[in-house]
Amino acid sequence: MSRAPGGGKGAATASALSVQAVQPSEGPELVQLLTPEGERVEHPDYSLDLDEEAYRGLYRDLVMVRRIDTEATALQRQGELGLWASLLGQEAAQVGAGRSLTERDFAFPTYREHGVAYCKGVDPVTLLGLFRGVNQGGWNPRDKGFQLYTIVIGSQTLHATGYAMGIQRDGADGAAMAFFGDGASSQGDVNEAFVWASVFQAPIVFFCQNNQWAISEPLERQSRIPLYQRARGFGFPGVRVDGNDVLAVRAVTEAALERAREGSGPTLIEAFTYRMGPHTTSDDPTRYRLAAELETWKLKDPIERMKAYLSRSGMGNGEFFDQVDKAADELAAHIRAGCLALADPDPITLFDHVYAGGSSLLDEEREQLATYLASFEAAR
Amino acid sequence: MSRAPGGGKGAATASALSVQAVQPSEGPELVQLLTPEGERVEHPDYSLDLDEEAYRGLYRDLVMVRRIDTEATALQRQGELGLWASLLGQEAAQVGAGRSLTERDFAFPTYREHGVAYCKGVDPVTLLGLFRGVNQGGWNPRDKGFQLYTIVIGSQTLHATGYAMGIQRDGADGAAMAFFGDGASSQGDVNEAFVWASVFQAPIVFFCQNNQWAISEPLERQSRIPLYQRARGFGFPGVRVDGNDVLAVRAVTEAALERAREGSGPTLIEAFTYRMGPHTTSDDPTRYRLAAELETWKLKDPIERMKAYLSRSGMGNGEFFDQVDKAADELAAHIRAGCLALADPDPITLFDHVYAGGSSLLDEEREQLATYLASFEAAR
Amino acid sequence: MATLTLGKALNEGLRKSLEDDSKVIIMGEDVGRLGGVFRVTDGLQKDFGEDRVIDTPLAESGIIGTAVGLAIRGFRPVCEIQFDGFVFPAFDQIVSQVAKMHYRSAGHVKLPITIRIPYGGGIGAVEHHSESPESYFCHTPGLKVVTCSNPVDAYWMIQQTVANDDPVVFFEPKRRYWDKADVDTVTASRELWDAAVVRSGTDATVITYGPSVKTCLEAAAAAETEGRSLEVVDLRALSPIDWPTVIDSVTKTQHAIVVCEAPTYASLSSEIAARVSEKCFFSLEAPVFRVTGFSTPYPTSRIEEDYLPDLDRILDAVDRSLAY
Amino acid sequence: MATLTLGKALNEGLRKSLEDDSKVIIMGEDVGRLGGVFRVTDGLQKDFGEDRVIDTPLAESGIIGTAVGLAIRGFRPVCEIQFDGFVFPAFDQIVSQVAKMHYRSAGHVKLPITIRIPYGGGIGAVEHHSESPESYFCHTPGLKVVTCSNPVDAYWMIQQTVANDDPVVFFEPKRRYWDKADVDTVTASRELWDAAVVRSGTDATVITYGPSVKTCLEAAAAAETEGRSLEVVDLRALSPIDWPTVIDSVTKTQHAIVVCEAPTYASLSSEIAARVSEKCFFSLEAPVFRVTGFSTPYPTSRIEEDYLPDLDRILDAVDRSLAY
Ligand SMILES: Cc1ncc(C[n+]2csc(CCOP(=O)(O)OP(=O)(O)O)c2C)c(N)n1
Ligand SMILES: Cc1ncc(C[n+]2csc(CCOP(=O)(O)OP(=O)(O)O)c2C)c(N)n1
Ligand SMILES: [Mg+2]
Ligand SMILES: [Mg+2]
Repeated sequence: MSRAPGGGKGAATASALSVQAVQPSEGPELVQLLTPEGERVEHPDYSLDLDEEAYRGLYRDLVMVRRIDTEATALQRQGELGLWASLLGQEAAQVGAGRSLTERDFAFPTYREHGVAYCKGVDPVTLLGLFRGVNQGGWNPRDKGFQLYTIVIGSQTLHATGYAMGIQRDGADGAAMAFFGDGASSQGDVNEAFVWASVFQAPIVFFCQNNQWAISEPLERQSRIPLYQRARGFGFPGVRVDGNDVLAVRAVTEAALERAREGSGPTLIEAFTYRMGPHTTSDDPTRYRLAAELETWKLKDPIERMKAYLSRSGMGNGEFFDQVDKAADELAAHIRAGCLALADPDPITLFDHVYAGGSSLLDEEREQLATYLASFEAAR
Repeated sequence: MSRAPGGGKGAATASALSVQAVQPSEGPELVQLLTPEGERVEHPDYSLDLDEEAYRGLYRDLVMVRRIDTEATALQRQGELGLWASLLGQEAAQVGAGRSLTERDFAFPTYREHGVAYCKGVDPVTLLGLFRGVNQGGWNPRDKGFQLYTIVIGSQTLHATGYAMGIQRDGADGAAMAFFGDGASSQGDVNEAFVWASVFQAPIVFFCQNNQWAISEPLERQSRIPLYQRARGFGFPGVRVDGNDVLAVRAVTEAALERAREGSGPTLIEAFTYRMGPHTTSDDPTRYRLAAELETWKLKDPIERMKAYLSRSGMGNGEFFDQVDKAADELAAHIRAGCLALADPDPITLFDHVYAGGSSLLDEEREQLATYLASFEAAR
Repeated sequence: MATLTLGKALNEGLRKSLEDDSKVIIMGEDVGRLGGVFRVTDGLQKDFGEDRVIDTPLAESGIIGTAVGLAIRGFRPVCEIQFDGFVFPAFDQIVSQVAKMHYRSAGHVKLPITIRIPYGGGIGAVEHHSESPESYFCHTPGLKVVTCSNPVDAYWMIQQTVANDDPVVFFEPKRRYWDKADVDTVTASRELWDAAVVRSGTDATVITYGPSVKTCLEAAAAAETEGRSLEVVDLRALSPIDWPTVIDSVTKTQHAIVVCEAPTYASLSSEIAARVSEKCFFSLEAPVFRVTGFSTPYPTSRIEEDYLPDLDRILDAVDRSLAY
Repeated sequence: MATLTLGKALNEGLRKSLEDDSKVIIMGEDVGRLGGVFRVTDGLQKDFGEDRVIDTPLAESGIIGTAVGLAIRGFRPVCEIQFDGFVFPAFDQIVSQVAKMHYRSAGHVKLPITIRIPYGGGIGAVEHHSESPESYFCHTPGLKVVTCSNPVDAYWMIQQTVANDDPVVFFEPKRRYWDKADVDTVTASRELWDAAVVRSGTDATVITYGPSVKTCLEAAAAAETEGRSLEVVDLRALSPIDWPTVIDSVTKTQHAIVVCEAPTYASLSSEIAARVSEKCFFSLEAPVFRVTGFSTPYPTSRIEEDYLPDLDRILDAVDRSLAY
């Protein structure tokens, strides 16, 4: 019942247990179709062939999405929003993914997917309700194929997986897409979603925007190896794409969605990008990261490279760019006006929609609050 | 704000997103040092060189551990235990792992690690307390370097990881070892433990006994690929060892422990084995698996192959085997007598040890129950 | 009319739900081939296929989280949590997602999810297999919580729950799975949200639910031999509670005893005591007494009978109440 | 004596704990470099190093689960949960492991773990950032639960908690982080488990804790101008509660109102109402009234003021109690 007597020692050759210690933020495996300088390049595995209008459309999307973000940030500073989670720098990742989704597909966002929301047809004004504090997200997810923002890190990846299992059971054509961040990759739920998706070969694409930071924590606090490699531990492919290259993101995401719809199961896409702004308007990134890092990433700006590409290739000229800017100005005006018009809800509505079928307990409390509020009215 | 107009399609070459669809229960990657026929074989990466006494010791351990199991099963059938979770078939995995652990190391078991408990010096009688229902595991984990049985699937893997982080912080030499099953690999906690262990390079060995079943669910419900491969998604090595080969298990586990103690981080070991019995004495495996499967695995019995090895190599003879059987008989008698002597606790002790520092609430309730119980005494 | 055990009544009820609505699916650990560790889903995978009766990977958060997605897609998932003590890995999904989705979405997203949980002690089990976690769910706005105490309710309540558009946690009194009764499978006896006066009486009201109902009925029978007339209310719905039935009874008897297995502190039994104390302030002749599990983790099985409310402890509380 | 905000008092208290005992470690999301989203751990990593103030991966179950292991190894982990609504992924580890380990091990394994949770509303935040989940933990045997309401208590209670050998959930009233007071850093004012009568009065007792204490004190001041004398009890310890202090007060005033932000149903406020109703059965002139959050998920920030107990709702309850 105690330790075995004598005995030698087990031994392994050095190689058997060694793992390549890869820096999680580097590696040549990055899929790119457009260099930071706006030069179109080929990739052995992925290609994208769009018509001119579509390329221009992507540029337009990027600009519009950034404008939504800028305007919302301004509105927050002016006290019109309680909070804003900026997507600055992640426009290409979101537009590339968002434009890959079709009406058959259903996206499950975090709190930062304003660009995907835009692509899915959610009016940015509706989006602001949550950040202004007048609702928790005012759109109908089923109408838009776009679930409400999920704030609890990682939860939505399981919802997306379940939805994908539903598509399978309906014998339908389509796929689910789960958005999440680098930080989220550590959550149990995300890994359970990987297990489920793999076991059921569910039609789902896991789209991880690795923006290098989870609030103040760098990627090294979540993983020692590139995140896309997580997938291979669960038996499905992972791919890392340049998240600031809208063309590459679109090519990779469309391929993964197609694969999912065909019944070949999940894919993990790691869109390698950078959170240019603070985590949210409440955050102060100067406490934890160097300005130099930001400068490096400015050189990889997703909009600039697309603009350079359009200019070089002759698909876009000054007039076009001006048109887009003008459209963005109009969108900004729309957002501002719409935001200011978002009225505070009537207090008594706080009881609405707790249950689909109502509840005697709530009826009683609603009654109490109504009487109480009325007593003030009466006192006036 | 709606779908981009026109546009072509992203495409990936077939190879880019394909993953080798490996049957989770097969593969040539199995580390083996002893064939089912008891023939000693070489492995390029792992070797084991013990003295004769140690080989005999391992055989003895296997026999003793099986006898613990047989006796406990019998005691359960006779109503002396409420439940028993049999390890039948998993003796080599547990003895191989258990004998690799030194006093510096700390093991975190599930409810089935009776063999590891034995190696760690826990009296089997103490072990029975939980299954008899007189306590929840009567030993002192710190004395034994062996944590109490953990029933909630997967939880202990995080405890082990935290313990390993503690070893690091103490600057001590030693490692933690987390035991878990194939089913447990799906739990969020287990995957979070992988994240933590990898990020902190904690000195831990994850020892997964893949016994092919999680109650009635075959491995295919948990994974599409061999479980040891899960590790590579988290950036540390995984290895699959023949779990019915005590020598291979010991070699692999010692190597992994050594690696951990040296500061090279975690290893996942998948001990490929088979649960020969029911999940627990409450289970009826005939409802979900074929008898033929069991027959196949009987041919790989961990004790028989070790016996054959000792016989062939001349390290063991009839006399030795008889001695071992006699020792096992003695152990069985000890267990039986000890079990029957395990008295029911005094009801009032149900309030003991809820808190280290006591609680006014409990004092009140204890008082109430004492008075109440005394009223029956008085009434007699 | 059929004679069924409580477990079999659940099984038949689930079968009916699967037949009635093709969107109903069952998911959980070992619910398929094995038919569940308590056989509540026995035979259902065989008859409705692997797509509708799904053996899931071993992770409770995954079970509930994917059920949310399936519900968004239009399914009505019935999730089994194998034992009470294993619901906690799913707690986040239940509390922050299942309970809040309808509210968050201003009614756009309904989650008609049933979460079945065998609960309570008395079966001689090891740790985590005998708990009564209902209060956690009752305290969570957005959830509804029900429990059955007999085969008739089991048969009907499970169907009513599955057909309900809100997420409902359905607690099954595991030590009563083997209790038998005649079940009218044609007409439901009452609405899901109604409490039942399962025994009429005049001296005191015993308010209880789930596995304790039987114990309370036995206590009432014993009390009768001592000339005491106890009224027993089986709550059935734990959130929301059918207060009128409870309050009417206590107003009549002027004495109330709450009986359940869960620890007292900050629990559903606290709520019942608080509410009855408030609503029956002028009629109560004695404080509301609670006979519950103690404020300890569920103890080892060899002393669980001392932990669980039993006949004697209930009668003792009745005595104290009437003597107050 | 130093003038400190509540947040800074916690920070200083934690610093003291780290200094006093080398086994104390702090762990959580963003607690290191950033110093926590509320800066409660500001500067601690800089001074005590990355091994003692640990930025963890983003997973709450992992934080608590590894803390259990560290505690088994002899450490005293202080875990931060970033916001109330994010404690649920760790619920299983807390309820089934942290709370039960000492019991399971018959006292062999102590887990001196502190779980810090900023809680409550009123800061205009988005979903999951304003909840009051204390009842879940109070209902869990094996845990102790405390909360501070002012800088003095913050400074002392956090140190007493960290030094305590049992696992304690320490709730921090986040909207009071910026409240200031003079803190005597030499002598602790009272024991961790004692309630405090923070205002003496004769007409009714207001029982409250955490963020609501300030509101209740304001209500008491307002009541005074109307000639009503309210006694305010700050519970501080939520599990177990210092009942003698509560009951003495109610016995004296004969009226009790419980105030907190959490929903009423099956909660700590239910327990207080139930217990006070029982123990003060003959002295109470009116039922115990509860002024709490409603039975809905925490609403959007633009109407949170209508959800939270405020001065008027408290005074209204006092009126109803006195008029009963
Ligand atoms: C379960 C949970 N824990 C903590 C938080 C607080 N929190 C909000 S965002 C965030 C970091 C998320 O990082 P990442 O996943 O990389 O996404 P990103 O914000 O970078 O888009 C944290 C810790 C949360 N929302 N949910
Ligand atoms: C969280 C949790 N869920 C469910 C269970 C019930 N349960 C006990 S053992 C078991 C199967 C475990 O399978 P595996 O991990 O392969 O270990 P094995 O029993 O085969 O040793 C299940 C589902 C549990 N103990 N804990
Ligand atoms: Mg990030
Ligand atoms: Mg197994």
